[in-house]
Amino acid sequence: MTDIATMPQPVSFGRRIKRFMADRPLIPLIILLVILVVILQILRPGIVNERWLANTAKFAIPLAILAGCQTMTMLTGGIDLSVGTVATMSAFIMATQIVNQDPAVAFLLAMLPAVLIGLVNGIGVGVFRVHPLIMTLGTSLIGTGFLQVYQRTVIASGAKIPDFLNWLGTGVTYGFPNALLLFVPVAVLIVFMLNRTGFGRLLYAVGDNERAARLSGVRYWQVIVALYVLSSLLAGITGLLYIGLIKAPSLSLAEPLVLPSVAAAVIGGTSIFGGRGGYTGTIIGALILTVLTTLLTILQMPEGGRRILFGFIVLFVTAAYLRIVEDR
Amino acid sequence: AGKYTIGISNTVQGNGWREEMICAMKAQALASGEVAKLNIAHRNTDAAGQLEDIRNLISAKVDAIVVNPADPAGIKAGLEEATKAGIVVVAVDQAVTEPSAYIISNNQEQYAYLGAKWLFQQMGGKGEVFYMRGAAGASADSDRDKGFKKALAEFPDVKVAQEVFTGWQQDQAKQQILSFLATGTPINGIWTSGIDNVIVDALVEQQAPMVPVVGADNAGFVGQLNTVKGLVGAAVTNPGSIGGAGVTLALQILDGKKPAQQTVLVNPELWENATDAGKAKLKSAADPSLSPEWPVSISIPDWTTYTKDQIVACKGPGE
Amino acid sequence: MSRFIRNQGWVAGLFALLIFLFVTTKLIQPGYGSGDFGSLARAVLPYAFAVAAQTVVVIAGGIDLSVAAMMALTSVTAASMMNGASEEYALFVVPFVLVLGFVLGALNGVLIVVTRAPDIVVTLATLFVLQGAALLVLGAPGGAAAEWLKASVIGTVPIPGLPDWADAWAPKALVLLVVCLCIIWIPLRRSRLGLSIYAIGSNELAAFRSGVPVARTRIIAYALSGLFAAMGGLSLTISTGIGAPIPGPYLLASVAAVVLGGVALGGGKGGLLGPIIAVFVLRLVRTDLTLLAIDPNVTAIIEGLIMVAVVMFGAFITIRGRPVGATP
Amino acid sequence: MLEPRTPVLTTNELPKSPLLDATGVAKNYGAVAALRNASLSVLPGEVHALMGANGAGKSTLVKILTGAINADAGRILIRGQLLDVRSPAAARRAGLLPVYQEPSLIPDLDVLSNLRLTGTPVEPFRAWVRELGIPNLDIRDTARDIPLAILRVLDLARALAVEPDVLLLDEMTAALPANLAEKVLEVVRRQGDAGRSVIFISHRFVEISALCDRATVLRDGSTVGVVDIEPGIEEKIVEMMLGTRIEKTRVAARAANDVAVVGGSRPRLSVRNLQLGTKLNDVSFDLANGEVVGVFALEGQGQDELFATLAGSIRPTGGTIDVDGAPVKFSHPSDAIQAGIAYVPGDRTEALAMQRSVRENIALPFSAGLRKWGPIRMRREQVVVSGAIGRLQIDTRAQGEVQRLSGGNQQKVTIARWIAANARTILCFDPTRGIDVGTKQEIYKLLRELAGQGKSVLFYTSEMEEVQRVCDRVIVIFGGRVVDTFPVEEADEPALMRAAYGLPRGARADVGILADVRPASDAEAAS
Ligand SMILES: Nc1ncnc2c1ncn2[C@@H]1O[C@H](COP(=O)(O)OP(=O)(O)OP(=O)(O)O)[C@@H](O)[C@H]1O
Ligand SMILES: Nc1ncnc2c1ncn2[C@@H]1O[C@H](COP(=O)(O)OP(=O)(O)OP(=O)(O)O)[C@@H](O)[C@H]1O
Ligand SMILES: [Mg+2]
Ligand SMILES: [Mg+2]
Repeated sequence: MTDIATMPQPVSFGRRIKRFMADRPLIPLIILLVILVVILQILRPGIVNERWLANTAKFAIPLAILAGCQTMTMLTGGIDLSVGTVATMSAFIMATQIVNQDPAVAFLLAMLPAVLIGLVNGIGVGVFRVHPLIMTLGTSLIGTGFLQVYQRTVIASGAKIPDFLNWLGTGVTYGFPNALLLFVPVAVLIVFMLNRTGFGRLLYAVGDNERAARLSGVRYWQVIVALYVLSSLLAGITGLLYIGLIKAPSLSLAEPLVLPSVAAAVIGGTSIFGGRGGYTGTIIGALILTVLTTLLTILQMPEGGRRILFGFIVLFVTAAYLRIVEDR
Repeated sequence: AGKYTIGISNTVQGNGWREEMICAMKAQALASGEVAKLNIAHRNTDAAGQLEDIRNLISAKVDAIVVNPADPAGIKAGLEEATKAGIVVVAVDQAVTEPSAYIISNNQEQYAYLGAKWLFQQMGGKGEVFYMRGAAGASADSDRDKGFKKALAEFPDVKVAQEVFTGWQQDQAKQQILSFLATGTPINGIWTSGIDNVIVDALVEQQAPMVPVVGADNAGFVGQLNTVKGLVGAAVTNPGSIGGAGVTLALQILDGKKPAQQTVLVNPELWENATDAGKAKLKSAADPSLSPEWPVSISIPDWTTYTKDQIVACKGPGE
Repeated sequence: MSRFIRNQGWVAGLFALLIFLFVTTKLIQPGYGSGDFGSLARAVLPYAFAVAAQTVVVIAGGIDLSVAAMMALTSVTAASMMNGASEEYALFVVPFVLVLGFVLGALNGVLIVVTRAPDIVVTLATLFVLQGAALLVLGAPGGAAAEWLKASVIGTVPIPGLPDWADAWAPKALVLLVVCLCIIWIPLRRSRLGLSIYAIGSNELAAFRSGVPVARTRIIAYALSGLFAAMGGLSLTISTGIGAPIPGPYLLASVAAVVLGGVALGGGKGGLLGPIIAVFVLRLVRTDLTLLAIDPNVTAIIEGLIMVAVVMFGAFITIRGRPVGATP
Repeated sequence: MLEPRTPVLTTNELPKSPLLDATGVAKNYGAVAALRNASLSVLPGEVHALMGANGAGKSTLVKILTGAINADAGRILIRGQLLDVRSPAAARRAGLLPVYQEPSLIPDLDVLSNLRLTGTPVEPFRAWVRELGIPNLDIRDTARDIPLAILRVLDLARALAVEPDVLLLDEMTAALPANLAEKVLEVVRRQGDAGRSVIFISHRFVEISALCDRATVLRDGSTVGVVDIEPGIEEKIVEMMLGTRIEKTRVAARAANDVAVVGGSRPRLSVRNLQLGTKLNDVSFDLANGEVVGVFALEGQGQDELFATLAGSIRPTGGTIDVDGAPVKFSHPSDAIQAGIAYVPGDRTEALAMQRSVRENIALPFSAGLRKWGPIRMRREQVVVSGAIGRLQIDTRAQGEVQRLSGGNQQKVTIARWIAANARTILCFDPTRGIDVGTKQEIYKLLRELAGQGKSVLFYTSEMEEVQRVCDRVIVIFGGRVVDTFPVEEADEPALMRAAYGLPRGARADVGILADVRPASDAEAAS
């Protein structure tokens, strides 16, 4: 019918670069990250060293995994606000149960609430069609409540951070943080899952057009339940990693990571309306946020000024990225 | 067994210090034998939310309200209404501007002054200090800032190398200290607003040179002061058990034993590990069985009567 | 009739729930009277404005993460301007702060339109910017409010022709709330602008093709959100007599009430009445929990459960009551 | 009804200066050139056809003329004045009113609010709606709850109500059943008589011949010619559109005994007394293996519900469905798919994940079941998907996201999915909606081929001649029941129409303008 021909037209160098970047949205994102690192190095010469890189990675990793939960749920048009509570719960339970339980038992006990919350989220969203934001907000309130009740029963027994988690969270081997041992497989798995598995395809399809997916034979609730359980499990594992890093079990341990995890996914190019995005961008997004936090920590200015600057940089990075990637 | 209903209002949830405060209130209410029921409003909110809680407590017709104010001035109206309704009002931890309220408070300004002064003396009166504050915009934080600045003014050769707000969050504090260490800026001391054990952890992990650290009497930090090699530091007491003292004060007033003045200040102590006397004190204070976030000073002499088991059990009357 | 049920059924159901809660309250505490109702109205005030702010943008298909920060900024601005100033000066402060909110809200809209970044990122960025600005205005809680302003929410309004006992149930705070919301909302709802706000939320492309000036409408929606948030900020200053630079728990509460109130996150549907009733429901639940002297840790669980249960129930009846052949 | 129209205007005469004159219009989307060099000149009082294959750029041109998108190049004059349409609002002010290919009412607003939003006067709108054959519209109904066909008509009425100088209709009739399409044509034609101009896009030659004065033909984004509509011009237009002559394919229905041979004696699908609330009453019919059964009905007679029920989308309230002789109960479309029954909905936005690629859309059913959640065999998928793309000749220049395909190509993707999945039974609901002549032939051929392989097809269409082109049998639905069944030889249009109006055999039905011109210009059949 119509011949399949593209237009052989002279294209300016600038447009070619732009198109190149638009096809590989990761590159502009990495460039933005590098710019931030360069600014940091200019402000504090010598800061960018091996040790700094390792520290940055240590903090970026838990954020990146939680942002992975957001990426996956956002692909389906959802969001998972319970990740902070789930991570905190598994961390707290691990630290308190390890005192007089076998490590394996403690681990299972720590992951139990994660599975339960994930299941409840999945059923609420997938079967009862509750908006994910409300559903996960609700379960995170409930989870926090349970955690506080639980906390009272274990005050007497104290808490301990298992050596393995300590090693995983803070250790560095040949300049590489040990946390990479956990993160690299997780990241590879998520990326592979999103791009090369049926389940990944369904996340995109369901988020883009649920009715179309349904007419193609997809059972929405199955996908959603599996998704939220997976998200919760990842959050639970992140909690264990995080307690190894912070080494202080508190009842609000991972809560401060929730908003940044959403931000990392969005900065990385995932649409909150579903159907569009990926995990590699999210990882860079998490790195950008972590570097930005460092940048602001070392700036000598009033706290108010720091926050204002943080806001503007986040806005600028996202807007610049969109400008580069959009082919309009 | 008791005859009074006591209402409690607190606006920070999930933080070890505040949890201990609530447990102290419950334990004291139980130990006193005078309280029939506690009515606790304990959540994360602001002054307006606390006003709501106080008014709800008034509706619930409690006999006394013990409140840890979100802000000294912001809940004045609510406290006034409570007094008008014949309810005894006691503010703990921080002062309030409502004149009819009784106050039993940790002296936040003195808290910061004491620790900072000791720190600057340890530093030999000169050098750079890393100043890790609490939550920007919180009134307790700004009170402590006054104390810190007062000490700073006494040591003209001490400079603030960097000032950060931890938001009283462990993870933020840790990321901040690591970032700061990575800059390689030399420092001679660290003052923290009670987020302390993660700081020592960071110094140890990074094998950074140990500098004097001042923190609070949290179980974790006290333990570190006793065990971490090369760590010189001091814990300034900031007992969460002040909550129990507040309940005691409220009961005294209900029983008609009014105190001489409206305000009772509990002055902080400083436990350091630079001297042998100090070391002994720290040893006896240490309590590894407590959650690292809990202050070890779980009781206040003359003000609280519960046992350790009671506060750890964290049960109020009727539970 | 069936159309009424379809369009207003949810709001009517919420209202029934509210009445049920009032009855429950009276049963729990037989002494619950007009004074306590006045307390409820005052507690509702800041939440209701926050929710109104959120509702406008959600209907327009966006979300505003900066409402709480906007409230903090406007609150500290008002408090610090009135600090030590004369009573009359407040007459100038109030409109000034309202205009400030309107302008800053419009700025949110402009940034969204210009950067083409998703609403959630832009308002997340402005959340930090406004928070920072609030800290620059007041480093710690402080400031003051004019006495006449404080008096404007205390007590009741004598309504001519009504007996005193009935007047007692018309607390000033409630009247103020109703007047402020109605002055803006009712004319808006009837205007072409109001329709345009619904239109861009419902289907932006179709709205554009129908000749709606999409960018301008979006900016106005955010400006209105800023205006409502400023009212919320003022109400904070008025009720506490100070300004606090740390944002209160109004962001998540506003989103939750919006959803409970039957406004679809995604836009185009719902009204203001539902979310406002939802705020009353949520506040009254808190009152009841306090009156019942429930363990505070359990209250978190109960609040979470109620939130999830109500929305689940709503979703459930919509699934059941869907006409044959309609969209799944 | 109306007399067949004799063209009053021809290119040679040019009695007046053009009302609308666009030249050199170009538009690129990244590497895709949607329009290269389009021109269009419309005289006052003229009904002007805009023709071209799927993806030729018709819709893009309409969008540019009405300010919905900005052109990269080109000049637009209206009444000789240079016009800079930067927004749909500006175009409205200039008297240009479009009805786009996709419905433009705001889904969550009721009809009245939609009118107020666009400043459309209500009374004229109501009058037009009645005129267009919808007597009992409730303007407080929310647009979302209104069926697609009616929405299209409302879109048109809304445009007519403001009395535009130039009305641009982009495939206005594609989604309409015969009775509504009929009314639209009447109204449009009177529009022309009243001195207003209409730009009319359609892939149906019958409509073009019945209605239009002249036609501008687009190919690959460029205008390749302007012709007067006169008897016998269709073949020339087709040649201009496609660049080649298309192969003659009169797809013949096979004899009934053939069907029996391929299909065996047991029907593939057997529906008995199917009941769905008030929408379906007692529907019974069989679909054999290797058979194409047509479904013919006017708007809203229950055909949508019938298809949705067979597809497992809605649960019937009564009756039985047997597949290969065994009773089935579908509670979800996946049950139907499991039984080998695939559904191609009429509304493509219901079938496609618009932001995903053509490939992912086609391969979607492969991942649906729980067992298929694992790794995807990419190479196998590639082969299957490109086979289906080739089979349907999908223009995949903009294959990154389906939403960037032209309407017709999107439609093809919805069918390609089930060709790739090799479904045994396909329920096609108006599959040629918005598809150009050339591709239509391909689809007819495809359906016949499928039947030849022993697959069965249930085929709803709003175009009567398609029935004769592809079906073995036709069932006619009226008021939620099957009122008649015709073997294809007897399914001539008067008979179908009569049955569709619920009239007994032999009575005379109102078949209007199309039936009148039909014998003269059975373009697609002839080409
Ligand atoms: N937003 C877009 N991005 C990329 N390409 C586009 C976009 N919109 C249209 N196109 C491309 O422009 C070309 C022309 O599309 P257009 O919709 O104008 O075709 P059409 O002639 O209306 O076809 P049909 O008859 O199928 O409706 C197609 O190849 C289409 O893929
Ligand atoms: N992942 C895939 N990629 C490409 N094509 C596929 C894929 N999965 C299935 N198909 C195609 O879809 C059609 C049906 O395949 P499918 O494996 O679902 O058949 P099946 O009857 O379920 O077989 P089995 O019982 O062996 O699983 C086949 O034509 C096959 O080529
Ligand atoms: Mg088109
Ligand atoms: Mg199979």
